[in-house]
Amino acid sequence: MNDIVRRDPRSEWIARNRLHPEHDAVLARMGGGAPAAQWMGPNGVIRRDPHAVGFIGPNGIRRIDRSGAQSAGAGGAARREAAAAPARRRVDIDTPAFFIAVVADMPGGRLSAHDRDLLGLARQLADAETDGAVLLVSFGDPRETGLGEAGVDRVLNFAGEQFEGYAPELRLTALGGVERQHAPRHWLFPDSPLGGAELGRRFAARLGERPATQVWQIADGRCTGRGAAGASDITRELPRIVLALPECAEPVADTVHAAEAIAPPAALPQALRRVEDLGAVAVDPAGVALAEAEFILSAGNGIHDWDGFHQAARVLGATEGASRVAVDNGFMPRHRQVGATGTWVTARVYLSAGISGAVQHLQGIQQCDKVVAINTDAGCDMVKRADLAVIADTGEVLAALVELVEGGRKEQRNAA
Amino acid sequence: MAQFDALFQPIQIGKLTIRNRIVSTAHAEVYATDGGMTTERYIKYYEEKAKGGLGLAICGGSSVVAIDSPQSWWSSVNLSTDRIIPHFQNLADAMHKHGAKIMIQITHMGRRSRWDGENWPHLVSPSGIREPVHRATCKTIEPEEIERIIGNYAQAARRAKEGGLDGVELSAVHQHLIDQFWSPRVNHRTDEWGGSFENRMRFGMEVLKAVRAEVGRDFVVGMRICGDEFHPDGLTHEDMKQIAKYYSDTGLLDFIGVIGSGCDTHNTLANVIPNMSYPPEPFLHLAAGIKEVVSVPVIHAQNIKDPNQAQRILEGGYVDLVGMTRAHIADPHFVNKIKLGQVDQIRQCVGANYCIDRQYQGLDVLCIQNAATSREHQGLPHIIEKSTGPKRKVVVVGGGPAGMEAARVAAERGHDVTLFEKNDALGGQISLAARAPQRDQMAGITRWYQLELARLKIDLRLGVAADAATIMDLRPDIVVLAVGGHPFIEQNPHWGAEEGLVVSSWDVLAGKVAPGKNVLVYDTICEFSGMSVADYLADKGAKVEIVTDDIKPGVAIGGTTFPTYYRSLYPKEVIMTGDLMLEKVYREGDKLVALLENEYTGAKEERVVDQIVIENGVRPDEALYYELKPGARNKGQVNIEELFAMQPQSSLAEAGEGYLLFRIGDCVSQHNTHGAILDALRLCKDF
Amino acid sequence: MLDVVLPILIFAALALALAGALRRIGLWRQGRAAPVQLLAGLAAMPRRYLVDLHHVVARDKVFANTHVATGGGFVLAALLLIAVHGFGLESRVLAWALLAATAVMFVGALRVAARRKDPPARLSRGPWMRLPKSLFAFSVSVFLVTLPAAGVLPAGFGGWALAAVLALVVAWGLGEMFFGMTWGGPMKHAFAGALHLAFHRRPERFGGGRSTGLKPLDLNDASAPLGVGKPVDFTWNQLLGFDACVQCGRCEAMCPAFAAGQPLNPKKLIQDMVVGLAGGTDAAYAGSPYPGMPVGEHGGDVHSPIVLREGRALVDADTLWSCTTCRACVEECPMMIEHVDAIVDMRRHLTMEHGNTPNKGGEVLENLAATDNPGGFDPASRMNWAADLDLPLISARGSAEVLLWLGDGAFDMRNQRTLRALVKVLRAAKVDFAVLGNDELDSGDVARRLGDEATFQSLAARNIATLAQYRFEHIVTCDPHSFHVLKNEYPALGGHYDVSHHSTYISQLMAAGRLALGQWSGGKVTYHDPCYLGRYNGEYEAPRNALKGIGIKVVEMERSGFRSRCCGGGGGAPITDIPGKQRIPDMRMAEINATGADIVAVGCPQCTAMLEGVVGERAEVLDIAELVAAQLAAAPAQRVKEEVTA
Amino acid sequence: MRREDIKQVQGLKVAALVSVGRHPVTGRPRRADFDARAVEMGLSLVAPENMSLLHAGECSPERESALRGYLGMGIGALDVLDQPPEADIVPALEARLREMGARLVLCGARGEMGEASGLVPFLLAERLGWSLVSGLAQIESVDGDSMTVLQALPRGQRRRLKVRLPAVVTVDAAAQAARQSAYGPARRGELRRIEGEVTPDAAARDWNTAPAKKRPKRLKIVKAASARDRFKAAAAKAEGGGGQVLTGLSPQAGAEAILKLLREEGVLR
Repeated sequence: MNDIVRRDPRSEWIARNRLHPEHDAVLARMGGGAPAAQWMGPNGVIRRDPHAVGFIGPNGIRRIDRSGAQSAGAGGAARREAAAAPARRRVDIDTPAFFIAVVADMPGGRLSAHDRDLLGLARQLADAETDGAVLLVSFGDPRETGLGEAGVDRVLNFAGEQFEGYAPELRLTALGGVERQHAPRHWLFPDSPLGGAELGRRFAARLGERPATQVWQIADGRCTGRGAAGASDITRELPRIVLALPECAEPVADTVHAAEAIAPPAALPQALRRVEDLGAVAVDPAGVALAEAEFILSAGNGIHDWDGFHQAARVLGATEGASRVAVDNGFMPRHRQVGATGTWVTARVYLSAGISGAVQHLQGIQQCDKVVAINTDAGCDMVKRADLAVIADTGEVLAALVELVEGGRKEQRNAA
Repeated sequence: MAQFDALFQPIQIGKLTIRNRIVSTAHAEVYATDGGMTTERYIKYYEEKAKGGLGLAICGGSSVVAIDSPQSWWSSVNLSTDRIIPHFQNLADAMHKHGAKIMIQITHMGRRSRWDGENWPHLVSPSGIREPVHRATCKTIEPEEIERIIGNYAQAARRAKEGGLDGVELSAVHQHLIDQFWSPRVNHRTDEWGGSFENRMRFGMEVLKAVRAEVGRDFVVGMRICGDEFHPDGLTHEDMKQIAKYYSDTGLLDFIGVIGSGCDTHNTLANVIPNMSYPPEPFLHLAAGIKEVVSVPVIHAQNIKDPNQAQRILEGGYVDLVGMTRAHIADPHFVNKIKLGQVDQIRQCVGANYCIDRQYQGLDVLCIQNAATSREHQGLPHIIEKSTGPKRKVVVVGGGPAGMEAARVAAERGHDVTLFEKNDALGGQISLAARAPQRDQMAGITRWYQLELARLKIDLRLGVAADAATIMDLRPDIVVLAVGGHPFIEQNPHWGAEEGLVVSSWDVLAGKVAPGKNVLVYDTICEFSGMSVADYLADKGAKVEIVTDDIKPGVAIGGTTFPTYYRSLYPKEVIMTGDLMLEKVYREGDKLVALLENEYTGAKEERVVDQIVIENGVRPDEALYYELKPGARNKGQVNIEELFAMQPQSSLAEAGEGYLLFRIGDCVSQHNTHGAILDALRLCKDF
Repeated sequence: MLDVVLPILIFAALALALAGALRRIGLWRQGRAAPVQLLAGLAAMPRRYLVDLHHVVARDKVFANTHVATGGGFVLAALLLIAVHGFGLESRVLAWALLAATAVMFVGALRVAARRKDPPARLSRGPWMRLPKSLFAFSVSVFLVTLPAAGVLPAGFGGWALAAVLALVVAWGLGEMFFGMTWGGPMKHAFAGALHLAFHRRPERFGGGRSTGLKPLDLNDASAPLGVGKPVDFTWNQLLGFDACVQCGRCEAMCPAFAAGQPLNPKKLIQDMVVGLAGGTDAAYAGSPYPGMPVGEHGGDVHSPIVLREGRALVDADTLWSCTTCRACVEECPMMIEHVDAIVDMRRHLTMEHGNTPNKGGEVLENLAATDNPGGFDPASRMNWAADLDLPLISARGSAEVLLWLGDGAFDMRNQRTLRALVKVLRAAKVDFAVLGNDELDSGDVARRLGDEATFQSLAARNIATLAQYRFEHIVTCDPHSFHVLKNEYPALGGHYDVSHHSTYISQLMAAGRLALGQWSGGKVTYHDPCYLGRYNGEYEAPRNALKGIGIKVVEMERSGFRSRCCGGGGGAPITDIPGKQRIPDMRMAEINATGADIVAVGCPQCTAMLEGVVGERAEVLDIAELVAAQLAAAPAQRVKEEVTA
Repeated sequence: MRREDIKQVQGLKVAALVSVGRHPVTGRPRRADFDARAVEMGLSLVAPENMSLLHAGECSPERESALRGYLGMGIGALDVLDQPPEADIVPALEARLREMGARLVLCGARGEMGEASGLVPFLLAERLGWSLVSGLAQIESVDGDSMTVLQALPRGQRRRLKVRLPAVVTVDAAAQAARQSAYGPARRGELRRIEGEVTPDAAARDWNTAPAKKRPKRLKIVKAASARDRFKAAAAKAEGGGGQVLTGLSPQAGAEAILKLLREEGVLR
């Protein structure tokens, strides 16, 4: 780079003198500072650039001073801060008086919505007295970055392969260790088929504590849970172990916590392993209900090769979905329609192929964790919504995906 | 379980049983004539919904109880006189005959009106604070007036009851008088009618008590409230929960209707009738929040248009009844079509808000896509009967709204229909409109036609630009031309359309021309297309200024739609400039220069840009018409007396060889979507 | 020589026939006891044969005459033969009469032979193919041996060689006709058939009567079998009835399931029951098989299960579940065999003992037990459809002239249109009617057809108890299934009502001038007879009269009236859903379309559902009530509200 | 899968714990759905003779007909441990199971009446010291001292487990639906009443039980304090914001990026 500064003193002079007839034109030419909003054109007609009116003021807000007394230079250093989210209140608990333990499901290493509700509940219990702390107990490889925002003061993670998959007995032993070391005031488990329901009941049976199950409300030291297969509400004293339903409380929203890691108990007794996990079994994705499918490949107007689409769904093991247009045009059956006017979906990954993203459609995929878009139009709403968007021909990308996956599988087979 | 079982669960409101959960909620129809009476048009409009299976209609949005709340601006119903009673009897009979229930919204609008008409009243409000949307000034109401108006409410309710209606809904929403008292934003009183919660509630409570005392326990009395005013100094959701509970706990109320958002600024008003830019049921959470705290049934409307959506909402237990008001304007047979298993045949509201935007201009409520709505009294049918006359060969040219409707209606009549469209897809200008950001729902109009035309098995020829020979090959009995037109950018030769200096909004929206980086949009029409093309360009990253010679860009767009354009355009820093005429465009290097002249001063100024887009309306394409005209038995003439009277064209009945020729929609002269569809329906319903 | 040989032959044949008869009777008596009036039955038998049976046979005029000639000739010839040649009564008159009888029989045999030359598919072959020859043998040989007795030829004519030949031929004839009658052979039908008529399980059917209600099981008798699991579980007269089958295949020709290619052929089923009663396999069966199932793989005996859970026995469960209980076979059977009773008896065993009702069967039965309707709907929502009609509840009034029985169609959106139309008609005629509302339960029809007698009786008992609380003159319903059950099956459980199908009631209202009706100006209309209205209850005229009343001239289908073809919706068939080559409603719609009708008028929710389920071009399906309601002269707007609060 | 296809396991003694259910629409007593599925799963392993049914609770006539629903599945007898409604049934069940010598106990995941907490199988397994697995879809094979099972995971997924016997397993809606209950066997089957020790359930004495309050699923949580933000949160359409947009890539490169995400999320199997 040439760091010798070139100067044009005349222009600088004109630029300083806003009464000079060429003032704006020079400013426009110079390009530096604020662009000129108006100047005299070559034919003697005023030229205006209305986009150039005003400048960013010291508060990060656009400011117009038609007197010209203030201009961009003054606020040049100002940053746009208005857009920043309101800061959460930081809460640190240095020496916890007691713990409320939450054993989260953490599917894929991240907090589920259910987990967050539970942490919200734990927060209520912990904050009821001074210096109560929320202790998150998790297993396996953690990938969650927002534990502090979710209301966690301390994290106790049992890492290691042995805790992955289905290892209830080992996890139970681990929880026993935590119980001995920290003796939490309450243990909260998500009453969910992802694991909390089973682990919580096992743990309660192990400790000999009568837990409250299917709990959806805790207030004034009492809790209410569903009984009789959802037909009744049972209200009782809050026990030590609680298995709570989704939406038992609102997730933490106003504060941020330390989420400080603490070491797991050093030595755990040997667990008796009577159950062995032999791994996942392939299921037919077409047999999985759209509303509960984990992985959806959804087709829209941008799909022209329907055989290719179906093949991609097959190869990827994804459940098929569709936009309204694809359904109306007769390419997909009505029960495959995703959106507010079709089925609301909750997939962990929603791969939309050639869907521009009508507002109803976007509404219906609100609860999906990761949205991937393949579309030729980078400006469409689906791309704006997506966590990952590939701007390319939908059919070609799907074909390439199929090739990659099948190629990979072949390699695996050859290697085996 | 049946797919839509939640919709068809009857519900008890007070002593009244409603046959299903679908309600047409109160809206201003602008049909009450003869000083606010529910006359023929009004009744037929509602009767069609009852025939169509609707459970409950609450008619008469903002129907007034007193003469100092003007009725004439929106032709709303006037309950301030006993003269209304026999009219109500007619209305009630028409609804009850088909098993539907009918109630009316009654209100005093306080400051939310205009004073410069009718009786030139001095508008009243709790603290005399001006209302922005209607630019209305008002006086501070006196206790004597309060007492008088409470009495007016009670008398109005009595008239509704004597007229055989099933109930009344007190409007405490949209900043009418009751909620003017509620809201600390406009109630600054220090007497017993303001200040504390109880005091602010007092007026509404006294009205409720007086009404209940007048009509007794068996007549339904409900109240419509908002869920959150969305004003910093207004009532919040928590406030509204408290208010709802307060009134519900009296046991005097039979139901509560909840609408999200306040209404006394242009921007909040747009929330009340959310157009196509909003997500489905955007304010359901507010209604559900109210339902949590009250013990009476809760009704909620706002962007609920689809049976699946309605089923999901009701099944989820968020509210007890769903308002599907615009859905019924688009298709009053909505409910029956669900029952008949014809969900795909429902003409679904797309949220264009043509209806409500007309209402805010004091015009009668019409539907952008259903020309029969509110023309029932003139004999325009919602269900097209099969013809008992001869089966004809009908050729329709042009697959825009006029052509699609013509083909649909002719096919429903049982004729043999061929439809030519030169593009590869149906829709015409609707397809262009749907390309703009937030306007994609417009395509729903076309989608319905697509499904209908497929169901009716018409002979659809896409990608075929029909000429006289192709048409004649089919030996048609009737030829309907609906070929539309082209963008009128050649009007001023100095614009340089021929030299390619300017492009049309169609070119841009259709994607024929890539968006420039710095674009000037010149819009003489000031409706959707100009704003849409500006929004489209800005969305693609262009720096855009939209200039008009009219007062301001988008000035002809209605009250619930321009705010959503503004919400989209301002963040993209689109500049809106009024009062400048585009004189001339010329090239300067690789730039284009637009020479603009101020309408009022003649002062000239220029813009240096790299693309100039012109929106100057549509010029009809007439070539094919003039080619076919000489051979036509009727010489292409439409008998406008018959047409306007919704009568059959007498040329249809006249014997003779050869074909009849008609043209409709923009290929005659520029109308809009509704105009095109109306042309087609009124002409073709008698084929 | 013949005078010696003939009596020996005759009496030997008679003796053998008698022995055979005793054996056969023994086989039948393996079945369970049945309340039968033996002597009265025997006394009534000739009339049943000559009148009732002939009435059915006479639907085929040509064959009826053939049968009169052959059968009548034979019976006369046989009696005279015994007299003339057996006892040697020397009477020219008798001999001439015998000659005449054999001649008549010969003429009949010629016709039989002609029919057997290229027999239609429905006729069984095998031994039946030799029957004309046997008839010839008998008639010709007896004719010849009688010539001397008649004095036409001298005695001893032709010498011993001819006599020997004649004797052999006579033996053949006698063997087939006498011996075969009881030991099994085509002529078995004469013997078993005659006794079947005498001891028929539904004697009400004779003399123009009608008996179609299923007979209840006695569930209080813990020792009684629940339906029929083995052939011995049939009553003895049912077993006898199976033996009466002539394998004419008229049932097969009428059976909708057979035509649709489902694995059912009523004729084969009856023959399988015969195999079951006598023991053996079906290898000898020489008629059309169950579609898609080869012959020869099934067999059994009287004490073995008819249907096995695994493997093959006498019949497969699918065969039994293919039946729509449309009674077309029963209606058509010249021997008046009760196929449907047998099928339901066997289904009862499958459902109540095996718990094996196919497809949705289990679910439907469970729903009926838990919610009193087959769809599992909330019983409190039965009246939801009529929320805007303010129907009077009989519980609020105690009595009404007409009790409107809604049926489970009240839960079905399509049928709700029919019900609304019916209500409109009743109101227009100012009929004093009321409904049970949510107190109405499913009639039990489908449970009973699916073999769940326990659920049926539970529903029936509770309905009867409810009905007993109120006073009404008639029950009117638009559901022929409910109609049948209420009218014909509740009496056995103590419920006796005057029940009308709505078409009957509407036609009565029309006749009484209580309806102001416009005249039909729409398209061509045909009418589809519901099985449970037509064949089960003999109501063919009222629906047609109702249509005539609004100016509709019904274009009849080829199969209509008592020969109407089932829509496929009866007997729980849509629930058990046994696959075939095509769907029964599609076949029926093809017949409807063949008339060129724009509209098919129906009178049954099942038929409506089945016919509307046909994909592709089809006539519009409208219930009679809908057609009539549409012609009601516009009534002045009535204020419904007052009626409610009253 | 047809039940005939499964090989019967010789010599295995199976017990199923059954309870009186409640029809979700009418509330009438019935065989409980999950329990009936558990029985069905048992019948896929052993002949009805080797299957024991065990119920702990009251045996009123109404409840009896519901319990007979299990007998209608073709099992000759059902043992009823007579226990009053306020009893803790676990000790009685534990004692009975020890007596019976069953190696596999099948339970519905939870009952349809009372607390229905689904704890009983866990308490039994803990007290007996047996293996426990929940949410079984199918038992694939039993081999000596262990069995291979498919466990149902959310979203229709399945996992294969090897479980040491003796074991207590729970069964829910993922398992094969129960066969039809037939009237004859239900009527003939024997309900054997067994008197046993009664342990009162003291903890449950202070509970309040009420009909379930309807709880609509959460819509959106709009926390924003400012009116403008509440407005925006309601009216704005869903947008993620901050997603990665890949332009100008080859289809292969695009596919690779997608594949990477699919692998990270673990949805590709």
